[in-house]
Amino acid sequence: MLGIRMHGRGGQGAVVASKILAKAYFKEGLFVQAFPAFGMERRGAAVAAYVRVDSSPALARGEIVNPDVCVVLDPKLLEMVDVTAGLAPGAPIVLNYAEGQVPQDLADRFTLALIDANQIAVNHRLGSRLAPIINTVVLGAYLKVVQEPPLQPETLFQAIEEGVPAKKQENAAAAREAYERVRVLEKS
Amino acid sequence: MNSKILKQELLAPGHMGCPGCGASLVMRYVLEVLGPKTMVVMPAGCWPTFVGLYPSTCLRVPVMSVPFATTAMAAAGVRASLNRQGKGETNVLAWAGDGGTFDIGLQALSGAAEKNTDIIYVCYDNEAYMNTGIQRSSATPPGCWTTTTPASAPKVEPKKNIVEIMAAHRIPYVATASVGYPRDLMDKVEKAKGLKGTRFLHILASCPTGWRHDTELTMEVARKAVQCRAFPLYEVWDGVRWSLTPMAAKTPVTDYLNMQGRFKAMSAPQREVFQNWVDEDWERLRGKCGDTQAA
Amino acid sequence: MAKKQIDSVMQLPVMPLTIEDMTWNKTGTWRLLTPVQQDKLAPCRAACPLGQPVPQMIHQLAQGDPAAGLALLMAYNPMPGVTGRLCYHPCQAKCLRKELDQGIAIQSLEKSASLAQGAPALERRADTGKKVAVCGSGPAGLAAAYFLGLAGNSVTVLEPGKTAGGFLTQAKAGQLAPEVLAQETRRLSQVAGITIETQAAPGSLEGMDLVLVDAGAYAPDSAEAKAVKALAQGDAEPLVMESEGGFKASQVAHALALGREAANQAQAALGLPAVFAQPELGPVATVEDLTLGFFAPAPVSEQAQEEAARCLSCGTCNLCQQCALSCPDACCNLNEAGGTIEIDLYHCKGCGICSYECPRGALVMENQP
Amino acid sequence: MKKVIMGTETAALAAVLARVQVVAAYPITPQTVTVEELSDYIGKGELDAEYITVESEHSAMAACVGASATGSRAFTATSSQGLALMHEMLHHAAGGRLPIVMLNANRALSPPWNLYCDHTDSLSQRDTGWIQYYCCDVQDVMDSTFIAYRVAEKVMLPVMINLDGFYLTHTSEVIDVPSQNEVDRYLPPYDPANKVDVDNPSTYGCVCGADLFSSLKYRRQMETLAVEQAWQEASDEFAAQFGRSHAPVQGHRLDDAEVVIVTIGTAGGAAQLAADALRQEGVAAGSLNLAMVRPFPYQSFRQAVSGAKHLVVLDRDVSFGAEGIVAQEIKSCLYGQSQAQVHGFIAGVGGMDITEELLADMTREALGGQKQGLQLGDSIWIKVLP
Repeated sequence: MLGIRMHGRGGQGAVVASKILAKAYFKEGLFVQAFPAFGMERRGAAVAAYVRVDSSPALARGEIVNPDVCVVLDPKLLEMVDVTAGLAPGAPIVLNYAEGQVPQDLADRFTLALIDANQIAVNHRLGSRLAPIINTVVLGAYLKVVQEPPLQPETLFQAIEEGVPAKKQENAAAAREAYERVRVLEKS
Repeated sequence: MNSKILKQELLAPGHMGCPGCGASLVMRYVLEVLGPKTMVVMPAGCWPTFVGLYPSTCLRVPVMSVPFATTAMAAAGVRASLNRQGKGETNVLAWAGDGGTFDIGLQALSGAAEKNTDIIYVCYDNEAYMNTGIQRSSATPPGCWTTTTPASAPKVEPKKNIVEIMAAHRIPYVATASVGYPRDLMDKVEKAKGLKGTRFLHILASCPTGWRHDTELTMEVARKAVQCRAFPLYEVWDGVRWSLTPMAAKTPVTDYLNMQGRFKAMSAPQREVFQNWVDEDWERLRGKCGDTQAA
Repeated sequence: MAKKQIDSVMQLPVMPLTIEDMTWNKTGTWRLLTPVQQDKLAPCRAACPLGQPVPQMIHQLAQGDPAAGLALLMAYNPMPGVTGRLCYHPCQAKCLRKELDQGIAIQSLEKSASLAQGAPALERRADTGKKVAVCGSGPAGLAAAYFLGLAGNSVTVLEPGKTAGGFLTQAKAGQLAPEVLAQETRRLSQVAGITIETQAAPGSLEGMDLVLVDAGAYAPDSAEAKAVKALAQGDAEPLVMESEGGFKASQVAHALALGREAANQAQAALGLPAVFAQPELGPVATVEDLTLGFFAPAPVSEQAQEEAARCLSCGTCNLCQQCALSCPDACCNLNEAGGTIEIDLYHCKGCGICSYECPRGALVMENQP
Repeated sequence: MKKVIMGTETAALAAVLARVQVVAAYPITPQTVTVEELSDYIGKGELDAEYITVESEHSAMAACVGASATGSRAFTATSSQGLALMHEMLHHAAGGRLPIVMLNANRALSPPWNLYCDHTDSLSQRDTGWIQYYCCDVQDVMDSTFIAYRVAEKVMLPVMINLDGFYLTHTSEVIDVPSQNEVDRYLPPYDPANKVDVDNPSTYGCVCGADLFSSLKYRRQMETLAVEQAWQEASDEFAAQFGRSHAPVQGHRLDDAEVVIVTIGTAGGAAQLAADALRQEGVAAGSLNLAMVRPFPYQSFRQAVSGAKHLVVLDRDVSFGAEGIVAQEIKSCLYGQSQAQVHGFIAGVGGMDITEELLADMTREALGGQKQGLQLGDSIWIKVLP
C-alpha cells in the first residue's frame, strides 16, 4: 500500500489534489481511496488530506498514521504542524519552497522534492499573488520522487485536467513545469 | 497624543475567521459602540464557528451560541432575565447571518419584534450560507452563483426585502449599513443604542471566500455595493419615517458585479435585469423617503 | 499567550463556558504576504530644494503642535521663517490634493510652523574641538555655519556689514521684515550654538581649523561680496561656496541647500563625518497610490490647523489608522506610547485590507518570510 | 393549607411558590391552563417574574435557555406536538447544563389528531438528557416541582415534569398547598456558580474539538447517573419537612411480591388497587410506580423488584418496530440481574381509562390466565381491533 498524506491550508486545494492523485492512480488500474481530515477549516488554517493506493481495495479508513510520502503545499505549514509525523527516515517529502533555499533540518533527515510552486502558479495565472493556487503544481513535483507504484506523467496531467474546476490547461501546464523544475535532494 | 481609533477592541486576535472576513469587521464596529456591557446571542453560522475553539473565545463580551432558529427569542430570554435582575442597561445584541435572519430565524425574529423586545438585532448579510460552503439563502441576489444556484440553475428571484418586513413590525429603528462605511455603520449603531425596543440593523458583510474576490477588497466591494445602489443605505423610524443616508453619485452595477467571481457567469441580459431590479428598488425607496420628507 | 492545559474535565465549568481567549492561536501562520509600512516620497517633499519633511510637518500642525513641526523643519532648514515667506514654493505645484479640489497652502503652513515660540532642541553632536570661520552671512553662509555648529564645531560667522543675512537684507519690503530676518538669525545661532560677528574686519582668522567663504552668489561682483572675500584673506586655503548662475531671493532654499552641502564638504576637509544626509526615501507617490475616495472635499482654510488637516499626506503614514480600522483580526494597532502603527504578525492573516485601505499608499504587502 | 385544585392550576401555583423568574410559554391543550394562570399571577403582581409570550414552543425553550444561562430560574410548559417541536432545544438545554423546569402534559402525537393521554411524546425525548419525572397525582405535581428545582440547580440539568393529559391536567383533587415560607425554606434562591455574565465574560457553547467534546459528554453522563441519588436525597429532605415522599421508584406491597405491576404516571393508583385485589385472590402481587424514567433509577428499581418472578408492565406508548418503551427500559435494567419475566402490555395509547380491573386482568394473563388482547411481537395490545 502506498500511503500519501497531504498538508495544505484551507483554500489551497489539498483536498482537490488528493482526489486528482487518487484518480490518476485509478487510471493506472489501482485501487484508491482519498479523503480529507474534517475540521473547522478556514481559508489559511492547516488542513490535511490522505490518499491510499493499493492493488486491492483498502479496508482501513481514516488518518494514515505512517505515510510513505508527505506532500506539503506551503512552507508555513512547517511551523503549524509536524509534517514528518510517522514518516520513515529518508522518506520523500514534496515541499513548496522558495527557489534556491533549502530547509536544512528536513534535508538532513528526509528526501526532499522542492518546488517554488507559488511562483509557477502566478506565472500560469493560477490564483492571485495574495492567494496562488498551487495544488496541481505540487503534484507535478510529486511525480519525480514517488516511483512505486508507477504513475505515468501523462496520466497525472490528464487527471489534473479532469479534476480541476477551471483553467484546465493552465493547471496541467503548471504541473508539467513543476515536473521539469523540481529539485530533488536525496537524504545526505 | 494620538489615541486608538477603536477604543474598546472587544475582539481578540487569533479567531478562526477567514482572512479578510467582513463579518469580523462588522463585529468590531458594533462592539466598539455598544461596549463591554453587551451580551451577544448568536445562532449557527460563520461567527459561532470562529468565535472560539472551546474552551477559548475571541470575544471579550459574553456570548451565547444558540440553535439556528432561535436567535431573537433566546435573546428575548436573556433580556427578560437581565431585566428581572435589574440589569436593564446591559445591551442584548442578537447577532445572526442572513440565513439565520431571512430564513430559519425569521419566525422568532418576527415574534420578538412584534413584542418590541428590547434587543438590538444585527443581521450580518453575506448573501448566502457561507459557513456550510456557500449555499443560496433568501438574501442571495439574482444571478449570483452559489453551490445551490450553479450556472445551470441560477437564482432568478430578487433578494428578500428584510428591511420592509422588519419595518412592517413598526419597531423603533431599522437601518442598513455596509462594512465599507465603518463611520456610518457605527453612527447607526449609536442611534440604535440610544433607543429602546427592537432595533434592527441590516449590515452588508462582504465575504471574500463566498463572493470570490481578493481578500484585500472586502471593504471596497462593500462600498461598491452601496455606490451602485444594490445595497442602498437608509433608515426607518417606527416603521413609517424613511430616510436615505447621503450617498455618492450612482455607479453602474457592473462595476460592482465585475469585482466578484460569484457574478462571473451572469450574461449581459441578466446584468441588465439586475440593473433594472436595482433601479426599480431604488426608485421605490426614494419614493418612500421623499413622501415622509414632504409629510 | 500559551493555551491553558486541561488535565481533567472537572477543571472546566459545568456550563460549556470558555475560560480563556484565542490569542494563543497563531493565525499569523496563515499569511502569505506581509503588510509592511513603507513610506513613499511625497511629491511636495520631492520638489523641495531642501527635501524638507513636508507632510510630517503639516501633520504636526494638524495635531496642533507647531513646535514639533518647526523642529522637523529645522533639521533640514535653518530658516523656515524665511523660506516660509520668500521661497517660490515648488512644493505647492506638485500637491496631489489638486486632484481632489485645491492644493494645500504649504508655504503658509511652513510660515505657521516657523511662528512657533522658542527654539527647538535639536541634537548637537559632541564638541569636536575644531574652530571654523564662515565668512559672509548670506543664507548659504548661515546654513553652512548652522550645520557645522550642529556637528559640534566652534563656529564664528564673520559679516563685514551691519546686519547678518546677505542678500536677504535686500528683500522687498513686505516680503521679509528686518525683524523676521533678525529673529530667524538669532534662532538658528541659538539652535546650532554659533556666533555671528557683524562689522567684522579682516585679520581675525587666527587659530581657525577651517575657513569657509560664502562667495556671494547673488551678486559676486558687488561691494558686499568683495568685502566678504577680503575677510578670508590671510587664510591659505579657504573653502569657497559657489553656485552656477547665482540665486534670487525667491530661490533662498537653493542657497540654504548649497550651504548645507558646503557644511558636509567642510566636515570632510576636517576629517569628520557628514553632518546632514537626506534619508533614503521610496519612489515618489503618485495619485494612483492614493485612495481619493477616502477623503472628503474640504475648502481651503486660512486657519493653519484646518488647512493642515486637508493634507493627504501622500505616501506618508500620518497615523490616520485607517489600517487599524480595517483589520478583521484586530492586529493592526496604534502604539499610543510610541506614536507608531504596530502590526501583530503573530496573528496577521495577510488579507491585505490594511494595505488596500491605506489612503496614502504607505502600507505595502510584501513577500516576507 | 388544604385546597381543591386542578393539575394544571397546581403546576402554575407550584411555579409561583418556587419563585420562578422567567416564564416563556405557548398554549397547547391540555397544558394551556398553566400558562394562563401564570400570566394572571404575574399580571396581578402575585408573581414577580418576566413573562414572554413566544410564537412557538421552540422559541419558548430558546427563551428559557437565554434566561437560565444568564442566571434566572426559568419555567415553561408544553405538550405533545409542542414538545416534539422543542426537541432540538431540549438537547441544547441539557447540553448547556441549564436547570430549567418544564411541565409536559402527556398527549398523543398526530396524525390523526388526538388530545388525550399518551406517553410517546415524552418518552421519545428520553435521550435529550433531561431528567424525566412522571406525576401520579395532583399533590405530586405540586411537590415534585420544588424537588425538581432543587435537584436541577444542584446537578445543573433540566427537569421535565410529566402529567398525564386530562387524567392529571384536568383532575381536581384535595392537596396540601405549602406556605411560601415553607417552600422558601426548602428551595433556596437560584445562585449558579457559572452563568453568562458581562462582569465575567465568556462564550457559552462555542465549537469544541472531538477530545474535549467526548470528555464533556463523559462528565455529563457521570453527573446524570448521580441524579437518582440526588433526587432520593431531595425527596427524603422534602419528606422530613412536609411528610410526603416522592422517590424515583414508588412501591406498594413489594416486600414479598412475586408479581409486580409496573406503571408510570396516574395509572399507579389503579395498579395499587389491582395488587390489593389480586392479594385477595391469593396472588402475591405488588405494584411499582416508576416516577423517574431518566436517569433510569437502576439501583432502586433492581432492589424493589428483586424478589419478583413476573413484571407486568403497562406502556401507554410504543416504540414502533420494537415494543413498549417502558418494557424495553425495564428489560435493559434487569438484563443479567434478574430471572423475572417481563410481560409488556400496551394500553391507553391516545386516551383510554386504565382501571384496576384492566391491570388485574393483565396480571392474571401474565400468570397464565385468560388472554386480554392481541399479541404482537413482545407486547400484548389491549382493546385494539385485529
